[in-house]
Amino acid sequence: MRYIPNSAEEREAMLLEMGRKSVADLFCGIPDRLKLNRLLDLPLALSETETLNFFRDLAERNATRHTGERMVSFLGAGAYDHFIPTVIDTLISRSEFYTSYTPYQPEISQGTLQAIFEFQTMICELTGMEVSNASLYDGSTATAEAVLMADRVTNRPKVALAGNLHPEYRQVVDTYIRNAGIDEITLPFDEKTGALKLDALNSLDSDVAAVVIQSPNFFGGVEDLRAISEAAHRIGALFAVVVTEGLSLGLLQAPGHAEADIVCGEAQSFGIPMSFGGSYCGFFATTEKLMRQIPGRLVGRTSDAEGRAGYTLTLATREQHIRREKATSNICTNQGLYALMATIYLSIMGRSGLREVAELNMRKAHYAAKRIAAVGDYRLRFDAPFFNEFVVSCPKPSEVILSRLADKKIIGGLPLSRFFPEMKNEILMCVTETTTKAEIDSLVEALK
Amino acid sequence: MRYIPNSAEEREAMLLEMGRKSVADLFCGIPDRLKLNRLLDLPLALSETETLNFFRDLAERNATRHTGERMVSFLGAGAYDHFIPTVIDTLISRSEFYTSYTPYQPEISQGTLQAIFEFQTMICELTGMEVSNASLYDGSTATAEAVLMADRVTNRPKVALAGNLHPEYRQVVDTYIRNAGIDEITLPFDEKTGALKLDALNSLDSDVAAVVIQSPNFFGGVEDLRAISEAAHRIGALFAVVVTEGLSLGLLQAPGHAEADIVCGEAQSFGIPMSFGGSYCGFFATTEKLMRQIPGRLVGRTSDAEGRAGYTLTLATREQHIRREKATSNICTNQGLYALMATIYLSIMGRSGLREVAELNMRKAHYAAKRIAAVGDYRLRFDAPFFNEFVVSCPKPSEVILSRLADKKIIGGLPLSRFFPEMKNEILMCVTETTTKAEIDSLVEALK
Amino acid sequence: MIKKASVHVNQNEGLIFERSRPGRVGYKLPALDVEAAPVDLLIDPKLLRDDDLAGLPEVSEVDVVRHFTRISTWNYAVDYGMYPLGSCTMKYNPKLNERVARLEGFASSHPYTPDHLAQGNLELLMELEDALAEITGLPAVSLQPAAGAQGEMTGLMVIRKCLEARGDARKLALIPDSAHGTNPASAAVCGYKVKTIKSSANGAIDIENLRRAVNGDVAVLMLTNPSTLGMFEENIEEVCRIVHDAGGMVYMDGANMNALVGVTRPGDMGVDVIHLNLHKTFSTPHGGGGPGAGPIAVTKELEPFLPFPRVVETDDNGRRVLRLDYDRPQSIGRVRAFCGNFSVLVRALCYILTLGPEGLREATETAVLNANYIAHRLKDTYDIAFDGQPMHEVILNDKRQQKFGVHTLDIAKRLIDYGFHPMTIYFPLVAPGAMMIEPTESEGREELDLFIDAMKSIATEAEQNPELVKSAPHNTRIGRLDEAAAARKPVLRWKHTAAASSANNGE
Amino acid sequence: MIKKASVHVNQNEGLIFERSRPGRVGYKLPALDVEAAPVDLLIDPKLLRDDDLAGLPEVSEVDVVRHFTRISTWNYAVDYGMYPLGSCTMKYNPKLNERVARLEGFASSHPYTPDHLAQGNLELLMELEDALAEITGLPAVSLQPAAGAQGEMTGLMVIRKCLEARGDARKLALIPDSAHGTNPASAAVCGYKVKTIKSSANGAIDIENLRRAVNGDVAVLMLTNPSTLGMFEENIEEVCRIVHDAGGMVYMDGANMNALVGVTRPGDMGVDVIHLNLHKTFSTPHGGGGPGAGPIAVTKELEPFLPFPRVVETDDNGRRVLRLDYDRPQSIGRVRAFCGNFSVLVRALCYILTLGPEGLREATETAVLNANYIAHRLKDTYDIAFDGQPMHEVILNDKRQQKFGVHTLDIAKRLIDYGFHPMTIYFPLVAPGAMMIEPTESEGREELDLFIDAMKSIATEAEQNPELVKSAPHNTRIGRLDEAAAARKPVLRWKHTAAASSANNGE
Ligand SMILES: Cc1ncc(COP(=O)(O)O)c(C=O)c1O
Ligand SMILES: Cc1ncc(COP(=O)(O)O)c(C=O)c1O
Repeated sequence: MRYIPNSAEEREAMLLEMGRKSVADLFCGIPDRLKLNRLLDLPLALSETETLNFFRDLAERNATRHTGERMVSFLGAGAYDHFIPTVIDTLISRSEFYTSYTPYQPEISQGTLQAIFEFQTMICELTGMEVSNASLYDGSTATAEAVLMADRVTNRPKVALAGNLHPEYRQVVDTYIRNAGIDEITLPFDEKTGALKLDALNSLDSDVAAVVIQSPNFFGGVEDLRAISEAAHRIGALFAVVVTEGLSLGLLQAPGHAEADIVCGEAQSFGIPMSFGGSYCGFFATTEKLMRQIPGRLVGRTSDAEGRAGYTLTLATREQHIRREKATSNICTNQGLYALMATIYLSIMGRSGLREVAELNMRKAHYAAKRIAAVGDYRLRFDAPFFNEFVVSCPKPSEVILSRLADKKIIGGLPLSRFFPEMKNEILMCVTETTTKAEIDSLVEALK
Repeated sequence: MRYIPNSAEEREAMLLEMGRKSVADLFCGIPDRLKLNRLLDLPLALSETETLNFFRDLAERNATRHTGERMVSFLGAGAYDHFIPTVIDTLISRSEFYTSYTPYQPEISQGTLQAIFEFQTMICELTGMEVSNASLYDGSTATAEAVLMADRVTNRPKVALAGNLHPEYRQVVDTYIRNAGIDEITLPFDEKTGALKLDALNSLDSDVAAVVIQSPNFFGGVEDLRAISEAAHRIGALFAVVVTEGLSLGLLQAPGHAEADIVCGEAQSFGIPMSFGGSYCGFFATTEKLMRQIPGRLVGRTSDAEGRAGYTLTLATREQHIRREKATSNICTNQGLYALMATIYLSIMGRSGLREVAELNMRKAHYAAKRIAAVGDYRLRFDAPFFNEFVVSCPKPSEVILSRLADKKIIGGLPLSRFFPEMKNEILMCVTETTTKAEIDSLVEALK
Repeated sequence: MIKKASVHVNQNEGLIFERSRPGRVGYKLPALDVEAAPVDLLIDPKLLRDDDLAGLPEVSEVDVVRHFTRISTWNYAVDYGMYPLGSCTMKYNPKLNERVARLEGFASSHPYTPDHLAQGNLELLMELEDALAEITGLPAVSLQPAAGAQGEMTGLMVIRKCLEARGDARKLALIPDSAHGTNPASAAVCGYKVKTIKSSANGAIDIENLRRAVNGDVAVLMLTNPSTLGMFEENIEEVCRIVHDAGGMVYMDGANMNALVGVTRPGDMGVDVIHLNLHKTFSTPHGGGGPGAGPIAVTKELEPFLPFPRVVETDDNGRRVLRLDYDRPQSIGRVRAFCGNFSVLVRALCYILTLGPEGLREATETAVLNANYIAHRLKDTYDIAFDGQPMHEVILNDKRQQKFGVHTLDIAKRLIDYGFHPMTIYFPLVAPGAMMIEPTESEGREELDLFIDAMKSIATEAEQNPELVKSAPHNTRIGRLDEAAAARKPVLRWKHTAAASSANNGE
Repeated sequence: MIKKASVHVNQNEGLIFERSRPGRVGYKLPALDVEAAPVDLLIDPKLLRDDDLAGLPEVSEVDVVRHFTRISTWNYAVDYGMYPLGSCTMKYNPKLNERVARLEGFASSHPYTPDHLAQGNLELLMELEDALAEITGLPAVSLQPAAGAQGEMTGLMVIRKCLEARGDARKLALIPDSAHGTNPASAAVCGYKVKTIKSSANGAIDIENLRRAVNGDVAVLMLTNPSTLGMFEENIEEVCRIVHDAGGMVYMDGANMNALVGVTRPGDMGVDVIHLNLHKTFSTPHGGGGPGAGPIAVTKELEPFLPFPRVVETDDNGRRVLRLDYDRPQSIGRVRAFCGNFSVLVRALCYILTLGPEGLREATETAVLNANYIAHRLKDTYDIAFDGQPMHEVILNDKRQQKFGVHTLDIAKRLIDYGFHPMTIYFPLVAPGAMMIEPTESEGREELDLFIDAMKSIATEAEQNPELVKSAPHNTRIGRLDEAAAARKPVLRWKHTAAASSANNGE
């Protein structure tokens, strides 16, 4: 087996030196009746070429721009098709990054540590917050962690969740808090704008630990963070903002500048491939005041005896390996390498690139929305300001429309009936900088 | 421009510090009338995505197994479709290897130097020779260098070249020696075997500097090295063996063991992609006696003042940067990174793998030859023993057959009429370990 | 005598922010091909950023490549050498896995691609589920959990939901004192009260203790097998019986499955749920902290409670078509968005298909052999923490070295000078001064010998020159860091100050 | 004060052969799917190997990955930092080029693919030829030559063939004493006798010398522009005129084109042939010694003599189809098999399309600016070898440092401790103790400043502590090597001996 250096011959020699007769000896701790005594019923080892071909064939059975049916897609809804600079893959492919462990030994892990410190800084900059952790699994679990943290911080029994929060994020929150004794309140959204109803917020009680909202919301609409923030703070609740489309932060107000207490979400838009939904990279930022309640790892700056600066994991007393059941989270392995991807992306794009790409998204999405709304019986379902996603109401059930588009090699978007049964004619569409005008125009043609 | 760190602003500041008004100042050495004074007439800069798509489109217009018409190919003739272990690309993609220069400063180039030393060793092992250089451009130029070296060593006016040497190699030799005052003799091959006629060798005079032959020869046939060697040495000529299919050395006699004086050729089969003919990697090996006449770079082992072993470029007095017009060759930049690829390949395959893959080639090729020869009016043109290539005589002109095969998504091989006008019905076919039985069988079907 | 390493010149590098210069750019985007509507006409300016992103760097592509290449060289890596972190299974990460995971058809595939246009992905998920079911001997697998800890949480929730369905959710999770910290932490997320049970002298589950602890309140026993001490729970069947008899369930932390794959199966032992760390046992890279994947395998009884969606086979006019099934009324719900850490799952399946049943067994056997070889060769130099037959890892301690004032931490740091990454230290907590060494099957004998030599040499140094060891490492670009200061006055992000910009440039 | 670098632990590693152990394997091939005919029935055993390949290693994939990863860390690289080798143009190698060159449709394409099935490749070649023609101002381009030296040889052969066609091949190649060694060596391959012409005091071509040297025997003048001293040949037009008037031709070594692209064109100067080093000016990687590519661009008159095949456009019923044309009766012939270093050509075109005309000019300007900045900042510390306006590189010498016994070689070696690769030294030969510094456009000001600081600091050290400089480098895994011993008793390959197997393990 090519991944195992020691040959059968060498293994024999080692056993001999150890005074053991056979390798079976070493498994003497396992009762015989538990031994499998047969080979696993799995396919026999493939050659390298066969393995590669096996996966090539599978990959070719997926429709993307360049594989399978070769389709143009207008899907978004928490996973976005953005330009990914080539250098990201080049750099994360350095084995110093991807074949190393969590940086528990700082003297030979400064590469990873410094990169995380940079990630934390960038997340703070983007969100307008003071403290960021080193990543969480994804945007949905980051949201669940936000709720759990709010509960710890405030000790209040309820949490108010936006009705236009990504439905899968909501499902994850449901799962995570089910056994935590927290009650959920769903904040309704306005039928016309798709944005949260501010008056519903004003009727919340002071037993609410947090008001958790998403902006741009699941329908693509930009929420009025400042107004919601005030409403939340008025009742002493934490204000938590979820961001599923990180690129929107290239243009939209930093939630921290609207006094958010927690800003969390998904960093996939920052150079991470869509990969059928994972691996992605959850981020989580908060205030200095709440720093010690943050879930997950933190990297801090310090120095050695000679005064040379260095980075190290810190405030570990929040974590499970020290605090066990009292930890701020059970997370251990996080999404380190993908936080690095986001860090590289944000370095490459930087101050001007992030704005430029955000503008491309917004302008192209608005062009598309305008053109679609001008077609026959199609219209935009909501009229809130939006970034790169919008909901189209179709003259027929969305499945009918989508399958018609599919015939023209277009994946038209997400049928909202999947999550909102009443929206049976509605499609959530996303347009990014990777969508060309020609593609938008052909979508418009196909809709006609 | 993203590859240029200094921004316009910084450039201004630097000019200021230098007391220069503008960058144009620095070009004052160029007479104004020679200045272009317009932009080059080239396409405006593309974005990263556009560039990638441009090349993707081009690449998709080439027929390979996975692109374009998606064709199975039986082409060989100096470029071979072999299995390439994934780790090769992983390792040569380390920027320490590919973004470094020729290792003139050994203290910070030991990685490159040690790898070349390993390459030299492996080439010696494979060829059965004592000294190998660090690579030449490709097999054809290595062959030309062999002729030039033989001329230097023997001071004789003629060189005898096998008539079944790769025709493009022969063309390159023609070009290289055209101005060197060397006369060429073509050694005829046997009409029946395709191998060299030994009696023709026996009639050579002692004004011949070298007998240069290829094995397996261009028709795939294995030559009787020992017999040719004796004939060459009898007249005091050097015996030079060219190898275009390196994998054959996994099974076939090492030319050095048949007293070859020079063994050179192409290392493409050792893990180097076909890439439309380049970059490849020429190799060149000889005896210790002739060491100081070898063209190209050599790496040797030595040590530092504290006795630590290290590697360095050596015997540089043969080379152009020292000896100028008296150098053993004009080569400077060689194929370093591709020599590294070959070194990694030979490490991965190693002793047993090289033999195993060679056997796969030979057995599959023989299976294919047997099956094809059993079809109607097809037959094997030559009856010499062969490795993985053979010549098929078709019942019709090769273009007719090949275009029929092309309709079935098969590139059937090389029409020999291209180089040997008399062989108008002949196709040179190659079968490697990457060709499956099913593919061979479908070729056989398609020939019917 | 340090054989494995030397010192060599190494680039300094500040933070990426310190490379920032106004006007530098690292990207080139396509030109806008639709109308250039002014942004503030598209959206109310009060919803826009007010800070112009001034905190993000302005750097060229060259800056970025140099920056990350340089800092990468400060890391140790599996591709450099042995990385003997116990419990972490730092095995070789095959390059073929990396290539396969990057295939366009996977990497560019949107998670909401309609099922019939994503059959390749679904097929892959199903193949991997089947393989893991066979390996664990437990019939139903969920690939959703993003890492081991999430696997634990998910598995416990599945148990809890099942117990609720039986009519009694119960309150307690029993967890041995030797368990990994994620075990109690995950139990807590699940709403269980944690009750710690003391291990026996050799680190195994103490059957008598267990009997006393088990009662009608106990929902689950979480155990690790081999235990975190690296030894097989000989009484595993009885342990399961005791818990089951009392109406509870057994959760197995599968972090140590590298000792068992192909040799014995948790399902056959009586375990109800196990999580696997694909980033340990199944060779997917640790990535400097993730991502991993922590699939769980469960009994038939527990299957209905697994998170949704599940991949299911359907028949479309005789053609097998896979789809994602969201309609799972008994499910615990969703534990993350979309379908798990798909890119990790691709790699794990690639590993399994590459090794095949024989290779998987060979890996297990070699991993156990390598650990035992180290134990054998070091037992005269260091104390072995627990009696018994080690499996894939062995725990030494610093008892003999303490008398020279040298502790586990010092030995670990000194290993760095010898060219090794240290072993896991001070875990498990039940083994004072633990040095937990897991070589995995990826080490050849010569690397093991170098490690053994290094450990022996350090033991000698501890005796003859303890200061050398206590002040290690000496050959790294920075020495031991003041971690207390880091926690006391946390600096968790960069801010532009004069001080910051000159730091870490080696000045 | 060394700011740019520190020392850090670094892995030792022997030769791959020393890792070899019987029975280790690093590959897995598909099973034989045809009959397993015994090899010695397929072929006469006397034609088979008799040594069982015993000299090749037996190693696992892990061994191979560790081995090459470790030794890679002993190299300096452009991705680490400034690599100021004069004449080598060590610019940044864009990662996009690397990706594009690996696209399956290029990488897996056989050179004998019928033209109509390889239109993508042919299109690419034609686009690149067109771009290089525009850049050089010379209408016809051959992409065949594998590197600069082969470009020289090819270009000279083209000239010779043309002169022969004119009826007079002539005998002499005039080459300035400042020329790169490949120039005379290539002329020699071409059958020309080399006549060296002495440069003027500032390193330019001495017009009077030239006039005297030029006569009816002179086939070609080979010059480099900017000269190897980094300065533009101000009299280039006159030089060309003198040579042309005498019936000769002018060959320009284009190694220094990074100073000119987009600013001035050799074709406009009167040059007949130029080669370009794509691995210099056009950003393709040097690869630790190659591969490169050395296309030549020539005048209309010379076009018929270019090597075959040539890419030509044909019309297939109104559809543009490209094909390779082998029927070139006046051609010098073939200079290598197949179509050039195609994978390098892909990268070069990618670079040109990425930069566009403005980017190319910006690169040139910045390269020249950076070199001048260095010259300006170091001129008070080191002697500048020649008067005049430097372009993309500047040559210093060790005149001032010699009085402390410190020489160019010492300064170069000491730069290594400062975290830099040395500059080119002792070239060109006309500049005694030359230190030739070419920063390229890829360096930002802060890296230039670090370099300048390092050079100044070394100058101070040379004065105050010359021994430190003369014994440098101190921070590398090995010190200066005994190169004389290497040449005296050459060891050019590994042989299995007891001595060999323990060496280079740091012992
Ligand atoms: C025994 C044990 N259990 C659980 C875990 C947690 O797994 P993960 O880090 O994947 O969440 C670990 C990993 O560190 C472990 O070693
Ligand atoms: C001035 C000059 N001419 C010619 C060459 C030779 O080019 P190559 O190494 O590509 O053969 C070089 C490169 O070293 C050079 O610097």
